[in-house]
Amino acid sequence: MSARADSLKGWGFAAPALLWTTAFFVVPFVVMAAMSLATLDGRTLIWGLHADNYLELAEERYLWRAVLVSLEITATVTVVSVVLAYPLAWIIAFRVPARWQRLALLLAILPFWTSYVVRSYAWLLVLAREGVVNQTLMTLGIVAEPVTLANTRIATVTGFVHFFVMLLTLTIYANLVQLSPNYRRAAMDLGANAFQTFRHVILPLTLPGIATGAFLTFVLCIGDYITPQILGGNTELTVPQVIMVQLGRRADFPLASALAIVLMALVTLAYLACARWLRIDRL
Amino acid sequence: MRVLPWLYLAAGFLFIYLPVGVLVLFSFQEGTLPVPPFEGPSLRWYAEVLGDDDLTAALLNSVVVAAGQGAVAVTLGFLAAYGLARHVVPGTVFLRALLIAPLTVSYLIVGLGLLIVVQRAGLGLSLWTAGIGHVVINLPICFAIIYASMGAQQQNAERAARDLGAGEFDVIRLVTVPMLAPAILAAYFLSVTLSWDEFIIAFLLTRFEVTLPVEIWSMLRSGLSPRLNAIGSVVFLVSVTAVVLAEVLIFRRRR
Amino acid sequence: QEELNALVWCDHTDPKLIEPFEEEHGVTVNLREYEGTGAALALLEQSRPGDWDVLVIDGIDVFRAVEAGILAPLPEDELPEADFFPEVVMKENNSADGVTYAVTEKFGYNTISYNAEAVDPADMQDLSTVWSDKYEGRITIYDYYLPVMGLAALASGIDTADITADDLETIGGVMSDMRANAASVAGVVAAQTALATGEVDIVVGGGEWLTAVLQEEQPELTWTIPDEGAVRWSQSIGVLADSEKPDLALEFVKYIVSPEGQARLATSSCFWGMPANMKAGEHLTDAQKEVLRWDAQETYLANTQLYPAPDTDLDIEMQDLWLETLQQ
Amino acid sequence: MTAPVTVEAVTHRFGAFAALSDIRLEIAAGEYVTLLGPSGCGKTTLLSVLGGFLEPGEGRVLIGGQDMTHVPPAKRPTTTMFQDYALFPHMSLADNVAFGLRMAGVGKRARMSRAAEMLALVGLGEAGAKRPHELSGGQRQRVALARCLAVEPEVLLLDEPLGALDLKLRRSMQDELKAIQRQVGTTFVHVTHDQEEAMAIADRIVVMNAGRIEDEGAPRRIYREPRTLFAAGFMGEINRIPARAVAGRVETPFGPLPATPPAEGGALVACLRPEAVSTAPAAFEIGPARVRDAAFFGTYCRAHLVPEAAPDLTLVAHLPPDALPEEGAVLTLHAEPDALAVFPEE
Amino acid sequence: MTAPVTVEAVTHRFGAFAALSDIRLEIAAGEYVTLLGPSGCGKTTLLSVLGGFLEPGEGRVLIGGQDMTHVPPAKRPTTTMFQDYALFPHMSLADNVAFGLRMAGVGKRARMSRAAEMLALVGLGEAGAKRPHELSGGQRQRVALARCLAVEPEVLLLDEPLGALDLKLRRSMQDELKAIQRQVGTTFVHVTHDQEEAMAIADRIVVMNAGRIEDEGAPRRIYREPRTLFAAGFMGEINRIPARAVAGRVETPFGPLPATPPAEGGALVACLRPEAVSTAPAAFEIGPARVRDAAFFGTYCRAHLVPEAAPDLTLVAHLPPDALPEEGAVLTLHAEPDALAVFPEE
Ligand SMILES: Nc1ncnc2c1ncn2[C@@H]1O[C@H](COP(=O)(O)OP(=O)(O)OP(=O)(O)O)[C@@H](O)[C@H]1O
Ligand SMILES: Nc1ncnc2c1ncn2[C@@H]1O[C@H](COP(=O)(O)OP(=O)(O)OP(=O)(O)O)[C@@H](O)[C@H]1O
Ligand SMILES: NCCCCNCCCN
Ligand SMILES: [Mg+2]
Ligand SMILES: [Mg+2]
Repeated sequence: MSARADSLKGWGFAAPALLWTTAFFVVPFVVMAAMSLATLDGRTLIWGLHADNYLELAEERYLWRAVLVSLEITATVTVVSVVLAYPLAWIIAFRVPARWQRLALLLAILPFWTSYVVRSYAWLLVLAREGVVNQTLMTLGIVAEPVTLANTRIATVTGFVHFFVMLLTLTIYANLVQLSPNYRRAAMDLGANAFQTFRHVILPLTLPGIATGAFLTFVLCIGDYITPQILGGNTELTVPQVIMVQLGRRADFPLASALAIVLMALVTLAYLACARWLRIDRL
Repeated sequence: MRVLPWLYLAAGFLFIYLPVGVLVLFSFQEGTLPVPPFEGPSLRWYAEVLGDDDLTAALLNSVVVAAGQGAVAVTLGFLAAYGLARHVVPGTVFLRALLIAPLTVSYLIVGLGLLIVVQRAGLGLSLWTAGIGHVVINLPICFAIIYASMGAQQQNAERAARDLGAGEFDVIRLVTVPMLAPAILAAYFLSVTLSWDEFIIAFLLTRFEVTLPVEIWSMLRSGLSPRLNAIGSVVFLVSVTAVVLAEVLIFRRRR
Repeated sequence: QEELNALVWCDHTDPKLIEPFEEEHGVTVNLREYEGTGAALALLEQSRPGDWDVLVIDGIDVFRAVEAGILAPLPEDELPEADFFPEVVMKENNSADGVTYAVTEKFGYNTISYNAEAVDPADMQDLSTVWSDKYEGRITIYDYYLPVMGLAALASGIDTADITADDLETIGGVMSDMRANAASVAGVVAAQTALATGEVDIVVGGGEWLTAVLQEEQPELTWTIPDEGAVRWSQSIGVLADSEKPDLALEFVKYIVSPEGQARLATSSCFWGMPANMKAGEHLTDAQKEVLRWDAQETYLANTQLYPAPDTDLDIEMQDLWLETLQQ
Repeated sequence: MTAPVTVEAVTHRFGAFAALSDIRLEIAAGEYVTLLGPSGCGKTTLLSVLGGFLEPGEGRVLIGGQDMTHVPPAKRPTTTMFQDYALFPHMSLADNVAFGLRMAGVGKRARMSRAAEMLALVGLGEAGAKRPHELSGGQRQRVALARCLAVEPEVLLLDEPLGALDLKLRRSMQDELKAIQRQVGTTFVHVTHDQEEAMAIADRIVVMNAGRIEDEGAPRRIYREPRTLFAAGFMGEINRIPARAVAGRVETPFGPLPATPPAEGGALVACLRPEAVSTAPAAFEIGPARVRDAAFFGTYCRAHLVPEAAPDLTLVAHLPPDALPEEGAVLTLHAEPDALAVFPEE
Repeated sequence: MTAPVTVEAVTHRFGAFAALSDIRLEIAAGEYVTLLGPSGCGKTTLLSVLGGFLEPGEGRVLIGGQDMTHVPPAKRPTTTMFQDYALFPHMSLADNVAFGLRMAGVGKRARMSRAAEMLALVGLGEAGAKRPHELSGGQRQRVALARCLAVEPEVLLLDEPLGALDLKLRRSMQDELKAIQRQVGTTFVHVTHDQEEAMAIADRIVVMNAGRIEDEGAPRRIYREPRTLFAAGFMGEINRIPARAVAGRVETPFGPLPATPPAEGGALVACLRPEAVSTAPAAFEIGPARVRDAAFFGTYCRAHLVPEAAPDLTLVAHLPPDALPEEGAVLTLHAEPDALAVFPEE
């Protein structure tokens, strides 16, 4: 078969997927980008190259605050999740006996098979003034009065961290176990203690896995609407919440589109920040 | 020092199970509020949930959308992976990046983009449009999983089949698909899971018939109630059963 | 089977309300809920003609729908307006140039809900003490800008009907105080949760629609209309101009304003509220009437003002101010 | 079924890199040829060109006298046995072996009986219902062979068929492969990088290097009288003795060699195999040499020796296994002159 | 730095499976010992016990006279070189080699100069700044060795250090390994399943099978006079000639052997290495045999022969390389009687 015929066949097989992605992802994205440059006069949409939405973004405090809030929450969630998940993955990979590891991972995933919406709602119950956490804290005498946890940023972050700890535990675990055990042995054999082995050998070798997991966390977290909406108490709005307000209450598609483009830009920045270590096709 | 890891592990699992535990516990609440003190146990909310037509309809919709979009995503993903892995296509790197791209974009953006286009095109919103959106987000995952498993071993088996006189269709049917069955099943399973739990795209792209997460969302907006705990517990139970079955039937066999 | 598509507030999605109609007429009623007139108008604008048959809309916004030409005239004589509480018939809202386009179906109050065991009920009679430092962190604000801004206007002595762009600064100042002492801004369920679980003790913008469903278990959760008055909401229902099933749509409207329909709507699962039709009282239990405070309506109607009804530009400014306050 | 193969001036490039350069080769019907060469020299590429998996950039391939250059694998009278065997893991052995016949439209009964016959030929007559993963490496290889033979190819192409086996199994599979080839008479083209394997099995060895054919001929000829220094080195261990061409003679540190120098003036290398170094007297005298170390290798003792005439040089010698030379001992070494092959320095 | 190693009655079980059974072994300081045996026989397990990666279920390990059974790897005077080398891919070669010293708190300057020294020792003096992925397999192995040597272990443990290399490189690395061991004097324990490697490099070979030691001793002794049939077979190709003990003599199809039978009455096997079969006259006469096939192997011709006295048997013989015996020719075969080792049939 000639190279040409071969490549034509390849195109043929890939065509449906490429068409799908183009029609339902690329085209909508381009239309959305164009929409972000349109403007609303009353309820009439005016296409064109208007910077109105982006200018409004700079001017309206609640809009750029939303960007800041989103970034703060996402950064906190990413860091906290990685820091909590790494030891968990480590313990499952190296302390739990091999034949129990699969079970441990399965057990870690199971709670995430409740619906996402329901899970956030469940955190609301847990963090309520009369919820389990407050009751425990008071029984233990740590606090005298119930603490306000629900409807705060703490609640949003907790809800997110809950999900991403699981996700990152899986990715980091996968990275840890695919390392040849001989790296650890070699380091120990050369006199490194457990911490040194971690610090000088395991951590650098798992950095790509961490970067990939952290990026995934960033993407999913910054674009999520449910968790801040249910748990955040609306005292501060994230970008997706503001987008949904624009859509649901005003149908201001141009402004919503501009916000979506901003969200996209943030993700791209995050991507560039960890591109060195990332293998996107392994996500 | 020795117990520290186990304590951490226990704490980790406590954290992971805390909301689910509370959710399930208060699904048996007798009273109308799913907060302490616990009164019960009672099955009244389960009875109510199972008798709710909207919920059962939404549940069915979710199953149909998840299964259907999964089939489309896996089929398209498989064909693309096969085309790009087994034929020399110029610009493969770019095409792969294009196919993977939706993975790096928030669901909200995918949903918003599609919403705008569907409305501009004057089409109606329905379970179909939600399904289309779900394929967009799951196609990259299916493609990546299947593409990654198209290793040299498979390739040699395919070449051997061609060498023995099989046409391309026979090669795919008799060799490629059966050999990739574990990866294909895993991709299907994952995309069904993601669709099953997806909210924002389903919310933006449906109208009257909605999927379960959207239905639960509107229940949530209309009042705090152990009904939600009950429906959440039921979903949990069904999903866990599905996972365990899949684990036993699909993934056990792989090893 | 014939289908009827209705764009509604969430109280219409209760099967107990819809199913009797569906059975009687052998049809399916598809419901899509929304919150906020802007969203409804946008949704209609982006739909294809004929997609929708029935619209439920805030009473004060009917004129906007009429101006947009999306509502069909209603045969006044077929509607039992004579049985309505006179204050809520609101002819001037529901008609234009002598043609009736909508009919009031339900009303209630956005005012102050609170936990009587945790706050001093006397404080709740004065809006300035409601959101004072005394209750810092014990307050939730209902997440709908119109009633809350209406309350803020009342607290500043501005009538809701008279709000102009110039008043926004004053209103914004009041809301800023309110927000500073609030723990959260919450939708229906979150507000209910917060109040029921003791998360907060006061919901600004609350009312019967918030606490009625909790009455049985937590009688300490109650509501009041403060001395400055409160905001009254009302919903109207109408038929869309390009409906392809105007007759069935009219039947639906008639069902909703009939005494049976009204009773079911008043006590629907999403939120309770007063029926416009007084005859609905015959279909309500005494307990239900008690919760709805049936007998106090005369006073309440006198002490409350309708939602603010901004035009499009003012509406956008008010929404921006609202979001601005949330993000403060 | 058997056919001759002709490769005419085949060149193939991957990008700018020439994996095959002007390959010309004649293989007779029924011959057993091995392609031998280091990793990356183009063996697999050449085999792929023969099998039809790769269209060469230039040149032609004739099989049974017919131009097959652009014929796809399925239509060629060749079958390839892959290094990893490429058995279909989801099919029974019988289904694997019958696959080619199934594709040719042979009925179920007929192809199953033929598969059983082929499995019997390779000594797995009873195992038709098993799956490949239940077999050992050697057994898998036999199934792969049976699968190839079932379609009665005229030319069988084998890509490092024994590469995955351990040494012992490898030697015994070599014997079997050769025996089967004798029985069926098919032309075999067998790729390997193991010179012992090539020598053990081939009628003719084709030594490749960097996309070119360096030497080709009978194993013995190539081992004893390689055409190039590369071939000499690749066929087995050699001692490289520096030499120069002086007045039509080859001068070495150990005296002149009775060979004609391949090039005048330049530096030369005289190659001597370790087993050609001997302590028994022979015509070419290397002279006394000190044993640096020696180890027993079963069939011989392998010693490193530093000759007094050229103290920079270390010679490797395979000496008789009876007596392990002691470290530091001085032996007098000799070699037959015709055991020394002379090449220009590269 | 060097130390003796003593393994005292070590037994180790994985679940119910005994990977090591009652292993007893004395290794002298500075000795080069190889553990040789088939896959799964427990070589790696034994090495892990020595290195401290595994605590044996029973028995003790003494290094330099001290009980080390429960001492962790970091505290043992041993270093292990892993089969996959386990070089840290994110560090330069110099950092890899200096790692052990860094862990020991040696200052940067001192450890870098020592690393450079070690790299020079293994012939990679210039490459300190490179990363492992830039090296060939053979070079990586040298870095791994340098990394181990940098910490001056008393005992160096090597797990199939040459397993990943091709034959040629392997042979040259063997020489190097041995040379370095001579230079540093450290005790080497080297795991392999390649008998040629073991013979080439070891002072002493320990042949293992199924968790036990089958034989141990100098390479030559083990090759020539193995203690067990397993050791005989594992050390190289053998002809197994059925025999029986009759009246205190060993009877074979080719006549009696002057050996004392190891057991009365039972079936015996007389083992004869292919290279011990010769056409030159010797005391034990095998008699005429027909050549089934023969191939040239460079240093010898390998022939399969069917002896007339035992037509069921096929003997493998390594005959001189000068003349390839023709198929069907009849040769008269002999062997020295002491080249035949007799064992009870297993
Ligand atoms: N598809 C390809 N693209 C680019 N270069 C290739 C490709 N296939 C092979 N090569 C290069 O061509 C050369 C010859 O490869 P080939 O596979 O024929 O080697 P080989 O002799 O079979 O080696 P080995 O013994 O390692 O299998 C190698 O240098 C290889 O890197
Ligand atoms: N962690 C383990 N759990 C159970 N069995 C094991 C474990 N490690 C090794 N074994 C078994 O113990 C036996 C000896 O293993 P070991 O790795 O020592 O063999 P080996 O001689 O090094 O083999 P190879 O040459 O294949 O590396 C094998 O049968 C192996 O299957
Ligand atoms: N969906 C929540 C409704 C809460 C009550 N507000 C009524 C406004 C009437 N249009
Ligand atoms: Mg190759
Ligand atoms: Mg091992």
